[in-house]
Amino acid sequence: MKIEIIDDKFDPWQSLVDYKKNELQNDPKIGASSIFLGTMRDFNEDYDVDAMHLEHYPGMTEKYLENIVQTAIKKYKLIGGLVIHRVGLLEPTDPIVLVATWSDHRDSSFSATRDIMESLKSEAPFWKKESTDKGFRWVQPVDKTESSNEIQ
Amino acid sequence: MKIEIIDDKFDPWQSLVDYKKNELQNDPKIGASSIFLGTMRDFNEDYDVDAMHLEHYPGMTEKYLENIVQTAIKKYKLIGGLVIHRVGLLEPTDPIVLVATWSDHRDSSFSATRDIMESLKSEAPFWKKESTDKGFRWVQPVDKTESSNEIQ
Amino acid sequence: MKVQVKYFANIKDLMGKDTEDIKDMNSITVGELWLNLTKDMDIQIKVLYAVNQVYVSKDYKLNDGDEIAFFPPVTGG
Amino acid sequence: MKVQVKYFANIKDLMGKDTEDIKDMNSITVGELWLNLTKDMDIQIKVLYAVNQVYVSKDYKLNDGDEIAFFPPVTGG
Repeated sequence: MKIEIIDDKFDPWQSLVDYKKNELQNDPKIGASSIFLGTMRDFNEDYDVDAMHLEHYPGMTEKYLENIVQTAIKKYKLIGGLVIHRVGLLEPTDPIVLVATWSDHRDSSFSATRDIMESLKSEAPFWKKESTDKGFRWVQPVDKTESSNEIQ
Repeated sequence: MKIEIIDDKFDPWQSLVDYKKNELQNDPKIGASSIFLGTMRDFNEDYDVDAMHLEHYPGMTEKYLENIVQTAIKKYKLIGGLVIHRVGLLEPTDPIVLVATWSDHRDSSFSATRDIMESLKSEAPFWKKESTDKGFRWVQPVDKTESSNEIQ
Repeated sequence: MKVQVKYFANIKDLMGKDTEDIKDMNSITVGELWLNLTKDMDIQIKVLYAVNQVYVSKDYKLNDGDEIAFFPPVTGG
Repeated sequence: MKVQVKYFANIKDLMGKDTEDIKDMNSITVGELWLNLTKDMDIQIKVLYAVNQVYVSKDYKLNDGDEIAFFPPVTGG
Protein backbone atom coordinates (compact mmCIF):
# COMPACT_ATOMS: atom_id res chain seq x y z
CA MET A 1 0.00 0.00 0.00
CA LYS A 2 1.18 3.49 -0.80
CA ILE A 3 -0.49 6.84 -0.08
CA GLU A 4 0.94 10.04 -1.43
CA ILE A 5 -0.15 13.66 -1.08
CA ILE A 6 1.78 15.64 -3.62
CA ASP A 7 1.92 19.37 -4.37
CA ASP A 8 3.57 19.10 -7.78
CA LYS A 9 2.18 17.87 -11.04
CA PHE A 10 2.62 14.08 -11.26
CA ASP A 11 2.74 11.48 -14.04
CA PRO A 12 0.14 8.84 -13.12
CA TRP A 13 1.47 6.22 -15.55
CA GLN A 14 5.05 6.52 -14.33
CA SER A 15 3.76 6.26 -10.76
CA LEU A 16 1.91 3.04 -11.65
CA VAL A 17 4.94 1.51 -13.32
CA ASP A 18 7.17 2.46 -10.38
CA TYR A 19 4.80 1.10 -7.74
CA LYS A 20 4.19 -2.15 -9.60
CA LYS A 21 7.91 -2.66 -10.16
CA ASN A 22 9.30 -1.49 -6.81
CA GLU A 23 6.57 -2.43 -4.35
CA LEU A 24 4.85 -5.33 -6.12
CA GLN A 25 7.98 -6.67 -7.88
CA ASN A 26 5.79 -7.23 -10.97
CA ASP A 27 4.16 -10.09 -9.05
CA PRO A 28 3.01 -12.77 -11.57
CA LYS A 29 0.04 -13.54 -9.29
CA ILE A 30 -1.49 -10.26 -10.49
CA GLY A 31 -4.21 -10.83 -13.05
CA ALA A 32 -6.13 -7.58 -12.77
CA SER A 33 -5.38 -3.89 -12.27
CA SER A 34 -8.14 -1.35 -11.96
CA ILE A 35 -7.20 2.29 -12.16
CA PHE A 36 -9.11 5.51 -11.78
CA LEU A 37 -7.68 8.88 -12.72
CA GLY A 38 -9.44 12.12 -11.89
CA THR A 39 -8.28 15.10 -13.94
CA MET A 40 -9.07 18.78 -13.72
CA ARG A 41 -11.76 19.99 -16.11
CA ASP A 42 -11.94 23.51 -17.51
CA PHE A 43 -15.59 23.77 -16.49
CA ASN A 44 -17.82 22.97 -13.53
CA GLU A 45 -21.56 23.35 -13.71
CA ASP A 46 -22.04 26.75 -15.43
CA TYR A 47 -18.54 28.08 -14.81
CA ASP A 48 -15.41 28.20 -16.91
CA VAL A 49 -12.53 27.24 -14.66
CA ASP A 50 -8.96 28.34 -15.35
CA ALA A 51 -7.27 27.20 -12.14
CA MET A 52 -8.01 25.38 -8.93
CA HIS A 53 -6.51 25.33 -5.47
CA LEU A 54 -6.70 22.12 -3.50
CA GLU A 55 -6.47 22.46 0.27
CA HIS A 56 -6.20 19.55 2.70
CA TYR A 57 -5.85 18.77 6.39
CA PRO A 58 -2.31 17.37 6.74
CA GLY A 59 -2.26 14.36 9.01
CA MET A 60 -5.96 13.64 8.98
CA THR A 61 -5.96 13.22 5.21
CA GLU A 62 -3.21 10.61 5.26
CA LYS A 63 -4.85 8.83 8.20
CA TYR A 64 -8.19 8.52 6.41
CA LEU A 65 -6.65 7.53 3.07
CA GLU A 66 -4.57 4.82 4.74
CA ASN A 67 -7.61 3.50 6.53
CA ILE A 68 -9.71 3.52 3.35
CA VAL A 69 -7.09 1.62 1.34
CA GLN A 70 -6.35 -0.81 4.19
CA THR A 71 -10.06 -1.59 4.48
CA ALA A 72 -10.26 -2.33 0.74
CA ILE A 73 -7.12 -4.51 0.84
CA LYS A 74 -8.63 -6.66 3.58
CA LYS A 75 -12.13 -6.81 2.12
CA TYR A 76 -11.01 -7.70 -1.40
CA LYS A 77 -7.75 -9.54 -0.61
CA LEU A 78 -5.81 -7.15 -2.81
CA ILE A 79 -2.19 -7.66 -3.82
CA GLY A 80 -1.58 -3.90 -3.84
CA GLY A 81 -3.18 -0.49 -3.50
CA LEU A 82 -1.98 2.99 -4.46
CA VAL A 83 -3.52 6.43 -3.95
CA ILE A 84 -1.89 9.67 -5.09
CA HIS A 85 -3.73 12.93 -4.49
CA ARG A 86 -2.61 16.32 -5.69
CA VAL A 87 -2.82 19.46 -3.55
CA GLY A 88 -1.89 23.09 -4.24
CA LEU A 89 -2.46 25.01 -7.44
CA LEU A 90 -3.72 23.03 -10.46
CA GLU A 91 -4.42 23.81 -14.10
CA PRO A 92 -6.99 22.19 -16.40
CA THR A 93 -6.00 18.66 -17.56
CA ASP A 94 -3.74 18.18 -14.49
CA PRO A 95 -4.15 14.84 -12.71
CA ILE A 96 -5.96 15.33 -9.38
CA VAL A 97 -6.24 11.81 -8.01
CA LEU A 98 -4.97 8.37 -8.97
CA VAL A 99 -6.44 5.25 -7.37
CA ALA A 100 -5.10 1.85 -8.40
CA THR A 101 -5.57 -1.65 -7.03
CA TRP A 102 -4.06 -4.98 -8.05
CA SER A 103 -5.58 -8.40 -7.49
CA ASP A 104 -5.72 -11.90 -8.91
CA HIS A 105 -9.18 -11.59 -10.48
CA ARG A 106 -11.03 -8.64 -11.97
CA ASP A 107 -14.05 -8.51 -9.64
CA SER A 108 -12.01 -7.58 -6.61
CA SER A 109 -9.90 -4.86 -8.25
CA PHE A 110 -12.91 -3.29 -9.98
CA SER A 111 -14.88 -3.13 -6.72
CA ALA A 112 -11.92 -2.05 -4.61
CA THR A 113 -10.97 0.91 -6.82
CA ARG A 114 -14.58 2.05 -6.91
CA ASP A 115 -14.98 1.71 -3.12
CA ILE A 116 -11.77 3.63 -2.47
CA MET A 117 -12.86 6.50 -4.74
CA GLU A 118 -16.29 6.75 -3.12
CA SER A 119 -14.83 6.72 0.39
CA LEU A 120 -12.17 9.24 -0.59
CA LYS A 121 -14.81 11.59 -2.00
CA SER A 122 -16.95 11.44 1.13
CA GLU A 123 -14.32 11.18 3.90
CA ALA A 124 -10.89 12.47 2.96
CA PRO A 125 -10.47 16.10 4.05
CA PHE A 126 -9.70 17.89 0.77
CA TRP A 127 -11.37 21.08 -0.44
CA LYS A 128 -11.36 22.58 -3.91
CA LYS A 129 -11.44 26.30 -4.62
CA GLU A 130 -11.91 27.24 -8.24
CA SER A 131 -10.82 30.33 -10.11
CA THR A 132 -13.69 30.87 -12.57
CA ASP A 133 -14.90 33.44 -15.06
CA LYS A 134 -17.20 34.64 -12.26
CA GLY A 135 -14.52 34.81 -9.55
CA PHE A 136 -13.24 32.43 -6.90
CA ARG A 137 -15.58 29.87 -5.38
CA TRP A 138 -15.32 26.95 -3.00
CA VAL A 139 -16.62 23.83 -4.74
CA GLN A 140 -19.79 22.42 -3.22
CA PRO A 141 -20.22 18.66 -2.82
CA VAL A 142 -22.45 17.23 -5.55
CA ASP A 143 -24.07 14.59 -3.41
CA LYS A 144 -26.82 16.14 -1.27
CA THR A 145 -26.89 13.06 0.96
CA GLU A 146 -23.20 13.48 1.81
CA SER A 147 -22.43 12.67 5.42
CA SER A 148 -22.38 15.69 7.69
CA ASN A 149 -22.59 16.09 11.40
CA GLU A 150 -24.98 18.98 11.36
CA ILE A 151 -26.59 21.48 9.08
CA GLN A 152 -26.39 24.95 10.56
CA MET B 1 -13.09 5.01 -30.14
CA LYS B 2 -10.19 2.71 -30.90
CA ILE B 3 -10.08 -1.09 -31.01
CA GLU B 4 -6.81 -2.91 -31.47
CA ILE B 5 -5.98 -6.61 -31.72
CA ILE B 6 -2.24 -6.93 -31.36
CA ASP B 7 0.09 -9.92 -31.56
CA ASP B 8 3.10 -8.29 -29.95
CA LYS B 9 3.67 -7.28 -26.36
CA PHE B 10 2.28 -3.78 -25.78
CA ASP B 11 2.85 -0.98 -23.28
CA PRO B 12 -0.59 -0.13 -21.86
CA TRP B 13 0.50 3.20 -20.36
CA GLN B 14 2.09 4.45 -23.56
CA SER B 15 -1.05 3.39 -25.43
CA LEU B 16 -3.18 5.43 -23.02
CA VAL B 17 -1.00 8.51 -23.35
CA ASP B 18 -0.99 8.22 -27.16
CA TYR B 19 -4.75 7.76 -27.42
CA LYS B 20 -5.52 10.61 -25.04
CA LYS B 21 -3.11 12.93 -26.83
CA ASN B 22 -3.78 11.98 -30.44
CA GLU B 23 -7.46 11.01 -30.44
CA LEU B 24 -8.79 13.02 -27.50
CA GLN B 25 -6.40 15.99 -27.87
CA ASN B 26 -6.08 15.99 -24.05
CA ASP B 27 -9.66 17.31 -23.97
CA PRO B 28 -10.08 19.54 -20.85
CA LYS B 29 -13.72 18.35 -20.59
CA ILE B 30 -12.34 15.02 -19.33
CA GLY B 31 -12.70 14.68 -15.57
CA ALA B 32 -12.51 10.93 -15.19
CA SER B 33 -10.61 8.02 -16.73
CA SER B 34 -11.30 4.46 -15.71
CA ILE B 35 -8.86 1.82 -16.80
CA PHE B 36 -8.76 -1.93 -16.52
CA LEU B 37 -5.66 -3.96 -17.30
CA GLY B 38 -5.73 -7.74 -17.42
CA THR B 39 -2.31 -9.36 -17.14
CA MET B 40 -1.17 -12.95 -17.48
CA ARG B 41 -0.77 -14.86 -14.22
CA ASP B 42 1.68 -17.69 -13.69
CA PHE B 43 -1.09 -19.86 -12.24
CA ASN B 44 -4.70 -20.79 -12.94
CA GLU B 45 -6.72 -22.89 -10.54
CA ASP B 46 -4.32 -25.71 -9.58
CA TYR B 47 -1.90 -25.29 -12.46
CA ASP B 48 1.41 -23.51 -12.85
CA VAL B 49 1.31 -21.72 -16.17
CA ASP B 50 4.47 -20.82 -18.08
CA ALA B 51 2.99 -19.63 -21.37
CA MET B 52 -0.35 -19.00 -23.01
CA HIS B 53 -1.58 -18.87 -26.58
CA LEU B 54 -4.48 -16.56 -27.36
CA GLU B 55 -6.52 -17.43 -30.43
CA HIS B 56 -9.25 -15.26 -31.91
CA TYR B 57 -11.71 -15.09 -34.80
CA PRO B 58 -10.40 -12.27 -37.01
CA GLY B 59 -13.21 -10.05 -38.21
CA MET B 60 -15.84 -11.22 -35.75
CA THR B 61 -13.69 -10.16 -32.80
CA GLU B 62 -13.28 -6.60 -34.07
CA LYS B 63 -16.97 -6.40 -34.96
CA TYR B 64 -18.07 -7.40 -31.46
CA LEU B 65 -15.52 -5.20 -29.69
CA GLU B 66 -16.56 -2.18 -31.75
CA ASN B 67 -20.18 -2.84 -30.99
CA ILE B 68 -19.50 -3.28 -27.27
CA VAL B 69 -17.53 -0.02 -27.02
CA GLN B 70 -20.01 1.89 -29.20
CA THR B 71 -22.86 0.74 -26.96
CA ALA B 72 -21.00 1.96 -23.86
CA ILE B 73 -20.17 5.31 -25.50
CA LYS B 74 -23.84 5.94 -26.22
CA LYS B 75 -25.15 4.65 -22.91
CA TYR B 76 -22.68 6.59 -20.77
CA LYS B 77 -22.05 9.59 -23.07
CA LEU B 78 -18.32 8.88 -23.04
CA ILE B 79 -15.70 11.23 -24.44
CA GLY B 80 -13.51 8.29 -25.49
CA GLY B 81 -13.10 4.53 -25.39
CA LEU B 82 -10.10 2.30 -26.05
CA VAL B 83 -9.72 -1.48 -26.10
CA ILE B 84 -6.46 -3.27 -26.85
CA HIS B 85 -6.41 -7.08 -26.77
CA ARG B 86 -3.35 -9.22 -27.17
CA VAL B 87 -3.31 -12.41 -29.24
CA GLY B 88 -0.58 -14.95 -29.96
CA LEU B 89 1.99 -16.30 -27.52
CA LEU B 90 2.14 -14.64 -24.07
CA GLU B 91 4.35 -14.99 -21.02
CA PRO B 92 3.42 -14.39 -17.37
CA THR B 93 3.06 -10.67 -16.46
CA ASP B 94 2.33 -9.75 -20.12
CA PRO B 95 -0.64 -7.41 -20.60
CA ILE B 96 -3.61 -9.29 -22.09
CA VAL B 97 -6.31 -6.67 -22.31
CA LEU B 98 -6.57 -2.93 -21.74
CA VAL B 99 -9.96 -1.25 -21.47
CA ALA B 100 -10.12 2.50 -20.90
CA THR B 101 -12.92 5.04 -20.99
CA TRP B 102 -12.94 8.81 -20.56
CA SER B 103 -15.87 10.92 -19.40
CA ASP B 104 -16.73 14.12 -17.60
CA HIS B 105 -17.73 12.48 -14.29
CA ARG B 106 -16.56 9.33 -12.55
CA ASP B 107 -19.81 7.36 -12.45
CA SER B 108 -20.00 6.97 -16.21
CA SER B 109 -16.39 5.96 -16.78
CA PHE B 110 -16.41 3.47 -13.87
CA SER B 111 -19.58 1.80 -15.14
CA ALA B 112 -18.56 1.91 -18.80
CA THR B 113 -15.19 0.22 -18.25
CA ARG B 114 -16.82 -2.48 -16.16
CA ASP B 115 -19.59 -3.06 -18.72
CA ILE B 116 -17.10 -3.29 -21.57
CA MET B 117 -14.99 -5.86 -19.71
CA GLU B 118 -17.99 -8.02 -18.83
CA SER B 119 -19.29 -7.94 -22.40
CA LEU B 120 -15.83 -8.64 -23.78
CA LYS B 121 -15.46 -11.68 -21.48
CA SER B 122 -18.81 -13.14 -22.52
CA GLU B 123 -19.04 -12.17 -26.21
CA ALA B 124 -15.70 -11.46 -27.88
CA PRO B 125 -14.38 -14.58 -29.64
CA PHE B 126 -11.02 -15.15 -27.96
CA TRP B 127 -9.76 -18.47 -26.58
CA LYS B 128 -6.89 -19.12 -24.22
CA LYS B 129 -4.71 -22.22 -24.33
CA GLU B 130 -2.30 -22.59 -21.44
CA SER B 131 1.00 -24.37 -21.26
CA THR B 132 1.02 -25.76 -17.71
CA ASP B 133 3.06 -28.09 -15.52
CA LYS B 134 0.45 -30.74 -16.44
CA GLY B 135 0.52 -30.12 -20.20
CA PHE B 136 -1.48 -27.95 -22.58
CA ARG B 137 -5.11 -27.14 -21.81
CA TRP B 138 -7.82 -24.93 -23.23
CA VAL B 139 -9.03 -22.57 -20.53
CA GLN B 140 -12.62 -23.14 -19.48
CA PRO B 141 -14.92 -20.19 -18.80
CA VAL B 142 -15.31 -19.55 -15.08
CA ASP B 143 -18.91 -18.46 -15.19
CA LYS B 144 -21.19 -21.50 -15.41
CA THR B 145 -24.11 -19.32 -16.47
CA GLU B 146 -22.17 -18.10 -19.51
CA SER B 147 -24.30 -17.69 -22.58
CA SER B 148 -24.24 -20.68 -24.90
CA ASN B 149 -26.52 -21.79 -27.64
CA GLU B 150 -26.56 -25.42 -26.67
CA ILE B 151 -24.94 -27.96 -24.44
CA GLN B 152 -24.07 -31.09 -26.38
CA MET C 1 -25.82 -24.15 -52.07
CA LYS C 2 -22.31 -23.72 -50.74
CA VAL C 3 -20.99 -22.47 -47.38
CA GLN C 4 -17.65 -21.91 -45.70
CA VAL C 5 -17.10 -23.43 -42.24
CA LYS C 6 -14.54 -22.27 -39.68
CA TYR C 7 -13.47 -24.04 -36.49
CA PHE C 8 -11.73 -22.50 -33.48
CA ALA C 9 -9.96 -23.59 -30.30
CA ASN C 10 -10.78 -27.11 -29.07
CA ILE C 11 -13.33 -27.56 -31.88
CA LYS C 12 -10.53 -26.96 -34.38
CA ASP C 13 -8.40 -29.59 -32.57
CA LEU C 14 -11.33 -31.99 -32.68
CA MET C 15 -12.05 -31.50 -36.37
CA GLY C 16 -8.36 -31.57 -37.30
CA LYS C 17 -8.73 -28.49 -39.50
CA ASP C 18 -9.57 -24.81 -39.19
CA THR C 19 -11.75 -24.36 -42.25
CA GLU C 20 -13.60 -26.24 -44.96
CA ASP C 21 -15.97 -25.49 -47.83
CA ILE C 22 -19.17 -27.47 -48.05
CA LYS C 23 -20.83 -27.75 -51.47
CA ASP C 24 -24.05 -29.20 -52.87
CA MET C 25 -25.71 -28.77 -49.51
CA ASN C 26 -29.45 -28.68 -48.83
CA SER C 27 -30.92 -25.73 -46.96
CA ILE C 28 -30.62 -26.76 -43.33
CA THR C 29 -30.13 -25.11 -39.91
CA VAL C 30 -26.73 -24.43 -38.41
CA GLY C 31 -27.51 -26.98 -35.68
CA GLU C 32 -28.29 -29.65 -38.27
CA LEU C 33 -25.04 -28.87 -40.09
CA TRP C 34 -23.10 -29.32 -36.83
CA LEU C 35 -24.76 -32.67 -36.20
CA ASN C 36 -23.95 -33.78 -39.76
CA LEU C 37 -20.32 -32.74 -39.45
CA THR C 38 -19.86 -34.56 -36.13
CA LYS C 39 -22.16 -37.55 -36.63
CA ASP C 40 -19.32 -40.07 -36.32
CA MET C 41 -17.87 -38.44 -33.20
CA ASP C 42 -18.70 -38.68 -29.53
CA ILE C 43 -18.68 -35.03 -28.53
CA GLN C 44 -19.36 -33.85 -24.98
CA ILE C 45 -18.44 -30.20 -25.31
CA LYS C 46 -20.32 -26.96 -25.57
CA VAL C 47 -20.41 -25.40 -29.00
CA LEU C 48 -21.43 -21.89 -30.05
CA TYR C 49 -22.63 -21.00 -33.56
CA ALA C 50 -21.84 -17.86 -35.54
CA VAL C 51 -23.08 -17.12 -39.05
CA ASN C 52 -21.48 -14.27 -40.94
CA GLN C 53 -19.69 -13.31 -37.71
CA VAL C 54 -22.84 -12.95 -35.62
CA TYR C 55 -23.95 -15.35 -32.87
CA VAL C 56 -27.02 -17.38 -33.86
CA SER C 57 -29.10 -20.13 -32.26
CA LYS C 58 -29.03 -23.70 -33.55
CA ASP C 59 -32.29 -23.08 -35.44
CA TYR C 60 -30.76 -20.46 -37.71
CA LYS C 61 -31.43 -21.44 -41.33
CA LEU C 62 -28.34 -21.29 -43.54
CA ASN C 63 -28.14 -19.47 -46.86
CA ASP C 64 -25.89 -19.83 -49.87
CA GLY C 65 -22.51 -18.19 -49.29
CA ASP C 66 -22.76 -18.07 -45.49
CA GLU C 67 -19.60 -18.02 -43.35
CA ILE C 68 -20.29 -20.40 -40.49
CA ALA C 69 -18.18 -20.79 -37.36
CA PHE C 70 -18.20 -23.40 -34.60
CA PHE C 71 -16.33 -22.71 -31.39
CA PRO C 72 -16.45 -23.21 -27.61
CA PRO C 73 -17.48 -20.57 -25.04
CA VAL C 74 -15.07 -17.65 -25.25
CA THR C 75 -12.31 -17.10 -22.69
CA GLY C 76 -10.68 -13.78 -23.60
CA GLY C 77 -9.97 -10.77 -21.43
CA MET D 1 -8.23 22.97 29.98
CA LYS D 2 -6.69 24.02 26.72
CA VAL D 3 -7.36 22.95 23.11
CA GLN D 4 -6.04 23.77 19.66
CA VAL D 5 -8.57 24.71 16.97
CA LYS D 6 -8.02 24.46 13.21
CA TYR D 7 -10.17 25.90 10.43
CA PHE D 8 -10.23 24.88 6.78
CA ALA D 9 -11.64 26.07 3.46
CA ASN D 10 -14.59 28.48 3.67
CA ILE D 11 -14.65 28.15 7.48
CA LYS D 12 -11.08 29.43 7.53
CA ASP D 13 -12.13 32.38 5.32
CA LEU D 14 -15.04 33.06 7.66
CA MET D 15 -12.97 32.97 10.83
CA GLY D 16 -10.13 34.96 9.25
CA LYS D 17 -7.50 32.56 10.60
CA ASP D 18 -6.45 28.95 10.20
CA THR D 19 -5.70 28.06 13.81
CA GLU D 20 -6.07 29.32 17.37
CA ASP D 21 -5.39 28.05 20.89
CA ILE D 22 -8.22 28.25 23.41
CA LYS D 23 -7.24 28.35 27.08
CA ASP D 24 -9.08 28.30 30.42
CA MET D 25 -11.99 26.51 28.80
CA ASN D 26 -14.68 24.52 30.58
CA SER D 27 -15.33 20.93 29.57
CA ILE D 28 -17.88 21.28 26.78
CA THR D 29 -18.91 19.46 23.62
CA VAL D 30 -17.41 20.23 20.22
CA GLY D 31 -20.81 21.54 19.07
CA GLU D 32 -20.97 23.94 22.02
CA LEU D 33 -17.46 25.17 21.24
CA TRP D 34 -18.49 25.88 17.64
CA LEU D 35 -21.54 27.85 18.81
CA ASN D 36 -19.36 29.85 21.21
CA LEU D 37 -16.80 30.63 18.53
CA THR D 38 -19.44 31.79 16.06
CA LYS D 39 -21.98 33.36 18.42
CA ASP D 40 -21.62 36.81 16.87
CA MET D 41 -21.87 35.53 13.30
CA ASP D 42 -24.77 34.69 11.03
CA ILE D 43 -23.61 31.36 9.60
CA GLN D 44 -25.67 29.40 7.10
CA ILE D 45 -23.15 26.75 6.10
CA LYS D 46 -22.59 23.11 6.88
CA VAL D 47 -19.77 22.37 9.30
CA LEU D 48 -18.09 19.06 10.08
CA TYR D 49 -16.23 18.37 13.33
CA ALA D 50 -13.00 16.42 13.77
CA VAL D 51 -11.24 15.84 17.08
CA ASN D 52 -7.69 14.52 17.01
CA GLN D 53 -8.13 13.97 13.26
CA VAL D 54 -11.22 11.76 13.56
CA TYR D 55 -14.76 12.77 12.60
CA VAL D 56 -17.02 13.20 15.63
CA SER D 57 -20.63 14.25 16.19
CA LYS D 58 -21.51 17.58 17.80
CA ASP D 59 -22.05 15.85 21.16
CA TYR D 60 -18.42 14.77 21.44
CA LYS D 61 -17.06 15.94 24.81
CA LEU D 62 -13.71 17.72 24.53
CA ASN D 63 -10.65 16.85 26.59
CA ASP D 64 -7.57 18.80 27.56
CA GLY D 65 -5.04 18.93 24.73
CA ASP D 66 -7.49 18.01 21.96
CA GLU D 67 -6.83 19.07 18.38
CA ILE D 68 -10.18 20.25 17.04
CA ALA D 69 -10.99 21.02 13.42
CA PHE D 70 -13.98 22.73 11.81
CA PHE D 71 -14.50 22.46 8.07
CA PRO D 72 -17.16 22.16 5.38
CA PRO D 73 -18.12 18.92 3.58
CA VAL D 74 -15.11 17.60 1.69
CA THR D 75 -14.70 17.98 -2.09
CA GLY D 76 -11.55 16.09 -3.00
CA GLY D 77 -11.01 13.42 -5.64
